[in-house]
Amino acid sequence: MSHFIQYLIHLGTPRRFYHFCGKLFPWFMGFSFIAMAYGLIGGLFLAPADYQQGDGFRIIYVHVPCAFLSMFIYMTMVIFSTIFLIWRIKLADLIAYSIAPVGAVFTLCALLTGSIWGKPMWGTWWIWDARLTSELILLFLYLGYLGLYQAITEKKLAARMCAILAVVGAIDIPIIHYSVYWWNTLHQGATISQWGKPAIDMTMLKPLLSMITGFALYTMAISCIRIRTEILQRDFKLKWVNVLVKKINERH
Amino acid sequence: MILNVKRLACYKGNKYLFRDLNFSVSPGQLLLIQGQNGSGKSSLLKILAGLSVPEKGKVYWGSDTIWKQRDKYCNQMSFLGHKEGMKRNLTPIENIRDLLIMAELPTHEEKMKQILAAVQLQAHAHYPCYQLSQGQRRKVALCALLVKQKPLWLLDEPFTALDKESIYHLQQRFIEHLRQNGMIVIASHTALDFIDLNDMITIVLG
Amino acid sequence: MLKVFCRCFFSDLYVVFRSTREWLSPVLFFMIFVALFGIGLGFDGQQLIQISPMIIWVAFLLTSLFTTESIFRADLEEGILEQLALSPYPLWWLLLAKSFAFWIASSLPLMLLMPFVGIMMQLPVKEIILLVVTLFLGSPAITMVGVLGATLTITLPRSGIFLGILLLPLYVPILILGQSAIINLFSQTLPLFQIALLGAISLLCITLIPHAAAAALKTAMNE
Amino acid sequence: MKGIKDNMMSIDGMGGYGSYIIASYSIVFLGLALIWIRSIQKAKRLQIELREEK
Repeated sequence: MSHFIQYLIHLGTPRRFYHFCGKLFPWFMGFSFIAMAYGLIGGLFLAPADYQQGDGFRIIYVHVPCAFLSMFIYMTMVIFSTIFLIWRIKLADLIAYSIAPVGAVFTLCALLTGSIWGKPMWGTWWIWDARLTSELILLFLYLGYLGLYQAITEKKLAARMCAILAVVGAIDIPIIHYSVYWWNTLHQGATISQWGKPAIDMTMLKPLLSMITGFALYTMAISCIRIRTEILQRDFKLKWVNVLVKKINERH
Repeated sequence: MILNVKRLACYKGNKYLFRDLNFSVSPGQLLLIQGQNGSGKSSLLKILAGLSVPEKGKVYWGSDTIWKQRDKYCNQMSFLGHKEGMKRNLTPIENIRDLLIMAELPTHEEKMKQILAAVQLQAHAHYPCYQLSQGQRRKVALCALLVKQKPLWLLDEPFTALDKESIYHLQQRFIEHLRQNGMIVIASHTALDFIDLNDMITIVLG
Repeated sequence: MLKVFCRCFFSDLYVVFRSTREWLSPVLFFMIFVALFGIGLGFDGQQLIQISPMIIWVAFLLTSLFTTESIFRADLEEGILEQLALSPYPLWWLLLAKSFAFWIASSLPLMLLMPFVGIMMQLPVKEIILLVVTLFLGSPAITMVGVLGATLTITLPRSGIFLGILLLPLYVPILILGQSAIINLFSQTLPLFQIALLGAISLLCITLIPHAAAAALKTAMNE
Repeated sequence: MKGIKDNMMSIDGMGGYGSYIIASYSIVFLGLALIWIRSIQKAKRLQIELREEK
């Protein structure tokens, strides 16, 4: 354990983390393609049609990974923001900021696919149920975070303000989710969100898990690029960046 | 108590405003920070007040840094920035009272009036501050500073918008404060022409 | 400790109530907003009863959104915030006092208006009482959330509509709970659960947000 | 093998859900591509900037 922590501290400088991300990137990308390819084939062709929803359920293979990752990325942001607020590690803030746009795109995709799925299933594009509402609010939180970060010109200040916002938002999301949920169950009884719960078949589940893994790996690969760009941008004036650029120039 | 600054550096807008700044102010001394606009006078003063954190370096008050003993330090220091810290809708008396209570000090109405009278503001004591001119508001803020009587004064451009007579009067007050073993740090781009002091340190930034 | 709280509180109240425009314009905005809906839907009394609690809640939220921007604007320009930050007292305590004063100045007049607004919107007495109770319990949270939003955007010159994006997610749970409380009353059950939850959220906001706002404000001073 | 073929057949018709499935899949993969392009663009632009600077 202590070795692991030491290794983390060792990675904590932007320069080391830059190279670390560079090494990891191809692995993430490769495995994500494999997982996504299996997920696609498995989801679209191998899995049988659902007994209730027919082929409509196949939207699950893109919707659920998006929804899962939108939440997962936000949680990651919150964890890194907390680390930044407590220990003032600049790298943590940098990571949180780099992955935020990815999370926003996933949230938007989850909302769109959710409503496309909802049309044939519920007969309407949109209902104000717990999951849709909290997903929409999550999108607003992402937009607020990114907007605030870009609006504040003093970057050190922006980092701290946005970290506070992210943490407050993390408290907000479960409250919204449960207040809508309780409202619905109290008001009209649980009607909407209860269908399709029976144990899912393995041929259906495996592609789904594979898809989620693929999307997660893809996110990590993209994050590697974004984090590297952001590190270079922030360390623009530092010596190690000069050396790096010189090396690349010589190679060309 | 001595205000001691070690290897201070301030980084703003992609460049260092100052680096490796060392000085100390002991009781009875006045420190004048000079420099052009944008040379970091205000930033330095804000760091000394504990409002902002420097890129590098430490500020000591006595044996400990000001960040470690923030409450104690705030209790012995008054800061007057570019902005007066006066609420426009309150009267000078109310404003000064607010500042006194916030600094854990007793409020004597009489004493406040006396000090206001000394700068010819007794007639305005009970009218809202938005009726006052810029210079008059500045005077009220300086009055609050005088009433508070903290050992260390940090003043950012205290003479802006003041007339010649008030500047003279203010500088007499400074000398008085220094005689009582007070410390003053002033950031100003003009020289202090009325003061003739042996114990004056000048730092020129930029 | 208490003395400085009171001083901070009362001097903020003086500031607001001395300029009529400052406290009256949100009240007028609220009235106009509600009246417009009333006029638009006035011919259908039943429909008005159904949705008027929602209109009042939304009007309340929009009014507080518009006043939010001004919470610290004057204090920042006048340099009061610097003096607050340099007080030996903890900043969150002073901010709590300021928020309390702001709540009195911005939310209380609206709540006092509620009986009249309720009659205008043809609400039965029971619902008006419930509306006032839920607003009373929810508005501290709304104010505190606004305080946080105002401190986060304090360095932005014009935060206006952007503040809306920041605050909307934080307003949503309060709106939902207030709304569901009233819908519950329509179906003849007393919404104790929602009321308790609203109170809990307000308490949570009152205890946590001053600390977050103080941290944000200190960082903003740094600049 | 026959089972797979049956499923393929149903995808062809997609039981009336074809347009929904195509729409959602294309939106998501468009989204993925978009993040990819934006990130690469940003990285490239910075690289050019760095090279010109130094």
